[in-house]
Amino acid sequence: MVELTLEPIRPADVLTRVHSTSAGAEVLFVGTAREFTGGRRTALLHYECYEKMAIVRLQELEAEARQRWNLIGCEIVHRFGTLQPGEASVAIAVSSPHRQEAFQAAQWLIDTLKEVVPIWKQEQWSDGSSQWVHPGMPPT
Amino acid sequence: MVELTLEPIRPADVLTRVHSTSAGAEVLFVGTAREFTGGRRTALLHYECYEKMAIVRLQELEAEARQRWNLIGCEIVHRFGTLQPGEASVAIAVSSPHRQEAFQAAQWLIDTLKEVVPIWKQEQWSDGSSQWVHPGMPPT
Amino acid sequence: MIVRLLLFAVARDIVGCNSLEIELPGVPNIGAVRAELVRSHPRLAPLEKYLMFSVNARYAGDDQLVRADDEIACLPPASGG
Amino acid sequence: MIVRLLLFAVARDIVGCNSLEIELPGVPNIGAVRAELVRSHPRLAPLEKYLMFSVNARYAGDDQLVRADDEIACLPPASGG
Repeated sequence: MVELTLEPIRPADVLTRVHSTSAGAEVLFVGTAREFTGGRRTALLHYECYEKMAIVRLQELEAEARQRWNLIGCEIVHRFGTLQPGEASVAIAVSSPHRQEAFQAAQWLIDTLKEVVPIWKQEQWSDGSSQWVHPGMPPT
Repeated sequence: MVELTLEPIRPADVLTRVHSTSAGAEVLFVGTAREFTGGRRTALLHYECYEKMAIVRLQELEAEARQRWNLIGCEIVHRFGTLQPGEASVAIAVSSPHRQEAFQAAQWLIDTLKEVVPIWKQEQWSDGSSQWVHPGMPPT
Repeated sequence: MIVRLLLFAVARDIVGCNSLEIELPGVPNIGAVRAELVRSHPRLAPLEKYLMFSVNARYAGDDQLVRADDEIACLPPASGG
Repeated sequence: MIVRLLLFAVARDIVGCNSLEIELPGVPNIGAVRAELVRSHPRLAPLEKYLMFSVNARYAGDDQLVRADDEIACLPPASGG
């Protein structure tokens, strides 16, 4: 299952959804908004998404992960809107009979999500300035 | 922090203990008792440990992981005693500024724990028989 | 033909609106949409090569033809996660 | 010298108790403990090469000398996690 939400993510609930007595391993990844980046303090983070496309891409990521690895549960929840430092921006939980598959799938899911899912982060610094994060692109 | 416990593990609590606004990534691994192994049903699992040595080895694993990777939080909780299928036998949570380190540390911790920490699992099958699991050793 | 283009993140901030209507001759492709967007908003020029496009919620290359009722979007490099 | 040896998992089940006292001549090492354990409990022989030992909660090789007050343990391959 995949979900985009404006509400705070509860990682423990995401983990619970992949629980199964057929699984031997559960891996949960939680991405959180860091307070400091290279010495600058983040006051808030804003996530924007192209919701229709982001949902489709997330569903495709889940489907591809299930093809590549023997997963029992696979949950991806991404938050958008405004986050406080320390809040979870994304939670990915997978369960599998064996741990290697669960680790590989979780890591592939977050790596690929960051590349292909149309979601954008804007840092709102404590000095009042703000900046879209666009990896590889020169600052504007 | 490391812990050996007879009480049920609550993975969400283990994750909470590594939360930090300095972290950008949290990875939680949960090992659970599978109900079926190669078609045989597990009624119960029994974990025994050499407690004094296991605690020392777990502490050394945490210390080595903290040397190898830039971790903020690192928690290892292993259960012993009798478990129902589906219950967590181990939970490992790490947090780090960046996700690659968190994934690598969590995977190294569980891989190494399985090799060097004196804890043993006994399958108690639904047919009433039981069997110690000793990887690499011929069955007795 | 008039196509409607959704804008996100820094592209939206530079253009100043969530979506644009762009008029293009003939049967345009994504390359023509990209060129017209940058021509009408020169401040996007330094970013042009980093901008991706989608048609109906799928990534689309410059060769892809667009129809009047397609949902087209301009997507700067993603930074979710 | 009498040394006390803790037993775990399948080794404990085969021997039938949690710990053993083993009498050894001179200043014994772990190899001598291992040999005497298997000699007195021949059903451990097929497992001998898989059994590890610890002295005072540290893995110990066969060469390590043991003292009367050391805590020695016989450790079959671990299966935690």
